[in-house]
Amino acid sequence: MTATLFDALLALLLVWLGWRTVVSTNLFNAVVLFVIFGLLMVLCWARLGAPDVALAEAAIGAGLTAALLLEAYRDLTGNDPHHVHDVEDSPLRWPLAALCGLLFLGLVATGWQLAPPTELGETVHARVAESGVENPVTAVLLNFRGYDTLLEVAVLMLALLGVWATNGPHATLGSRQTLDPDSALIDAMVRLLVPMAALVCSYLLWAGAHAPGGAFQAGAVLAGAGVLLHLAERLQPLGTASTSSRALVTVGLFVFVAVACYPLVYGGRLLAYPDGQTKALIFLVEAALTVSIAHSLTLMFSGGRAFQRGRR
Amino acid sequence: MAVLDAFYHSLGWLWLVLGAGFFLAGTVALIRFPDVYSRLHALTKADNLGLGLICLGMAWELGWGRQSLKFLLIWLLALLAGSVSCHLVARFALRSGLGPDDPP
Amino acid sequence: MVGPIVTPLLVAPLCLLLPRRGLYPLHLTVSLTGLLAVVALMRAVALEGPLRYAMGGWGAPLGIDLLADGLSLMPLLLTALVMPPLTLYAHDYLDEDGDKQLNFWPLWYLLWCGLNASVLTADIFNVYVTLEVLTLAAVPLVVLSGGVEALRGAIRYLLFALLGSLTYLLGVALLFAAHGTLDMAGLAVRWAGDRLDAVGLALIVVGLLAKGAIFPLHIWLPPAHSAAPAPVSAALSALVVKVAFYLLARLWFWVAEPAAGAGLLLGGLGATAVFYGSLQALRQGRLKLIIAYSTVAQLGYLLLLFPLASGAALTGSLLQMIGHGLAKASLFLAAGNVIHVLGHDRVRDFAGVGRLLPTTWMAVGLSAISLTGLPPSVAFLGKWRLLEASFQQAQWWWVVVLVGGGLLAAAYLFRVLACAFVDDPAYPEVHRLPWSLTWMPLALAALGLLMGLFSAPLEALLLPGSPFAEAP
Amino acid sequence: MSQLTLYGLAAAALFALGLYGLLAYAHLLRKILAVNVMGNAVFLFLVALGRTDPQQTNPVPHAMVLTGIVITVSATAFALALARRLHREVGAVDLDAQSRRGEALDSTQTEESGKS
Repeated sequence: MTATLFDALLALLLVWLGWRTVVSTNLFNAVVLFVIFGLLMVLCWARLGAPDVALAEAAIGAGLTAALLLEAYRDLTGNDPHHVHDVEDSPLRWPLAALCGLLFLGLVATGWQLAPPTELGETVHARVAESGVENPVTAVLLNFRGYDTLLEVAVLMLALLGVWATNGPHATLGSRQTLDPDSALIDAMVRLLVPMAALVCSYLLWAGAHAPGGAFQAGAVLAGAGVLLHLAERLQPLGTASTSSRALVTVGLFVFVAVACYPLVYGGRLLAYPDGQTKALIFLVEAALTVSIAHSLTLMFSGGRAFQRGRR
Repeated sequence: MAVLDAFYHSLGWLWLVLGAGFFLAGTVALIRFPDVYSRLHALTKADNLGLGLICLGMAWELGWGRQSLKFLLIWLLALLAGSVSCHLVARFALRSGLGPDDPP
Repeated sequence: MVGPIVTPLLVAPLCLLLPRRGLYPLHLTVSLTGLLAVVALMRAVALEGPLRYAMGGWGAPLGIDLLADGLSLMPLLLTALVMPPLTLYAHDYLDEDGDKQLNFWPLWYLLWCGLNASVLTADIFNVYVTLEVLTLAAVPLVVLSGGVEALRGAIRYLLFALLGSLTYLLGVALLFAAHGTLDMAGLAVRWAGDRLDAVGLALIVVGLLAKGAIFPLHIWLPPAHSAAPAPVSAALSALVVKVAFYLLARLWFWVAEPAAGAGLLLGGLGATAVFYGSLQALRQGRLKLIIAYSTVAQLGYLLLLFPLASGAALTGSLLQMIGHGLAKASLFLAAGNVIHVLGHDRVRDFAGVGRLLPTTWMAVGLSAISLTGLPPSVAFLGKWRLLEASFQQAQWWWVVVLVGGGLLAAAYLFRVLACAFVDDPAYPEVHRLPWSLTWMPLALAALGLLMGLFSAPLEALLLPGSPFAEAP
Repeated sequence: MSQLTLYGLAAAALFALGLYGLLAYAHLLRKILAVNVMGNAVFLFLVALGRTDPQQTNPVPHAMVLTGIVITVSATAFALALARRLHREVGAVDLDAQSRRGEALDSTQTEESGKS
């Protein structure tokens, strides 16, 4: 009984946070409420028995999106955080609210007596053994539905190309009022956290085969370390997008496409890993993906400018 | 032996309740205190201690083992993150000329 | 079968690394392999009927399948015919700004890969991923031209596209909840037509309407397509919006059994799109805006397939799609030439352009024939089949839409053509353009007419796999 | 009241809220927030569907949601880059037609923050 109570409370809290995020007058409140919403989502995924998704949501949804949103908030409100941004919503507020209310009632009316579909789940669990990895989610992600992931990596690269297209690989962003770099505390924190993030990332990468984890979660954790380094001025942003950073961005997609096409050489189908080396190939692909995901996400946070070591 | 187990478990529950109590105190302090610095002070201290107690309570239930060490790691990381961010917020508030008791 | 998807996917990261000079052979290889792969695929489908390719060898409900049949080959053929000339055109059109080139080619090839992938896939969640690849490749291309107008258009485009794909995804989630499978063939077998399926289909249709800029949700198209560089707006208008129509037709007829009234609703939307788009095109001052609103109008014709659900209507709408794609691409390239030479595209000041850019204006003339649906062009055949279908189904009011739309199209296109006959001493001699800028628009427009004469093999290809196989 | 109905209801409500947020507000950052709320709503519904029975969950929705999360973060990062570029170029934070010059907006801000 207490479990359903907890679920009901969590669902109610999520809806309340979503409502407050959308309607709160102060923009800064909206952003902070959304970050809390993301963190509660992590709890929700864990509650629904989806550890992989919880990990990814924590690293990407709550972590990186929050950093991106706060950075954008500061840029859009002219660099003075105490600026109260009053909201001027559109005149036709009430008809829109009625429309969305109607949509909600329609959705509830249709989906009221839904039962979760079980048939596909059984087939996946039955055939996980053939996929070369034990963790069913990684099996689906990289083997059964590997084509989705292939296109998804292309989407990530596209987003980075988009950021480069908007900012231009040489454009310098507005005045960067980042942390005061010479405070001792930040040095200590960076020196402690970054190696730990790298350790967690490599563990997640390796554990992806048999336990919750995988390329995306590992890449996102590494990206978090990259963002920290960037904020703490340890990575001195380069002007031009150097060939090395461009190569790092494409390595994930390149390796995945190469491995996908490898079976075509001797007549197999696309993405049909040869029997013996499935596990090794999947790990190779995941390693390459982690590197390029981490690099792309960090570049996206820094507005598309590449990096090199050393202080500003 | 059963009595010892019962006592052992009730001690575990005690840590959890105490931890929750400290979180409650921290939140009340956040609302009641007038200015930035005292709020920061209360928030960081109370929540860190609260989290420590809850981690202890959880580890208590599981006994010695890898899980308990993970809880300890969680607590240490939270301590690190909490203290550094508190330091930064306080310094930023000080730099932007906020006196000890004018509202944020 | 997998060639058209994998080649651009392999080439895209290469462009990011290769210097600009080395790209030309790359363009030729991708264009040629794409064309050859599609021709081979068409021959295979003609011989053995629809082909199904299990990705990774896992089979339908577990893995993802690709499906190549008559319906999916038409947009695939259109992409294979339109993209190579656009690539050659873009290579010369964009040569001045090195930095812009660096980003352009990877985006261009991933757009190409998204176009081919979204047309071949037979898995409704994979459709969501390919639509995202298309959107996130198209929006940066719009932004590349750098102006504030392009930025505004791109943001509006991205927000509409995200709204569309999230609504589509919710529809997919509902169908997955009802039937437990993501494969189109599996869904078709299990389709129960109850309230859950109806709401799921409705959400998917709304999502695709937003993606395809069809009438009520078309607001993002004119600013985005007119502000983008010429080859990009050509690719967007001719190809990207067609994918949404293809998916709508695929899900509507192959997967779902929708209520009769729903078809009429979509037909009504199409009719209003035709009239609204044409009237708006008449009012516009700038050439690129006229062409963009003409796209909104011509998409309306394609929607007539849904109320007239028959073999003839299917053939008609697909031929109209191909005709419109070729003509619209050549029109946008011609507009690109005019902007490249004159620096503006205000139709009022086009006096004497006919003398200045003879071959470009010839291309505009030929594509005007296609757009208004005059005899030799593929678009005419498409409209003719649609007329035939509406007579068979005794829904004669669509005839009014087809003929009226043709007249309105003639009105706003001849207004543009008239400038060729006004002479202006300021532009005495012919302006020399790089070879690809002059000949590509003409090649595309001529192709639109030639295919009208040789469209019999295309029609034979269409009917075997479709649900209307028995009706002529 | 199984978990699916509970989280399904929450997902439907969040989707409607996100849609309202996207359509009703002019500020770009609000629109992007609303899109993220909508995305999370659909993913919540999908993972709730994956919860067949307490021991064994259906991994297919989990893989779909993982792909969705990465796509959503890519789209959000790109949208934010566009919004910041629009603010830098024109000083506008919304899409309405008249493009106010940067200084005009900053002047209102300074006197506004001065007043408050």
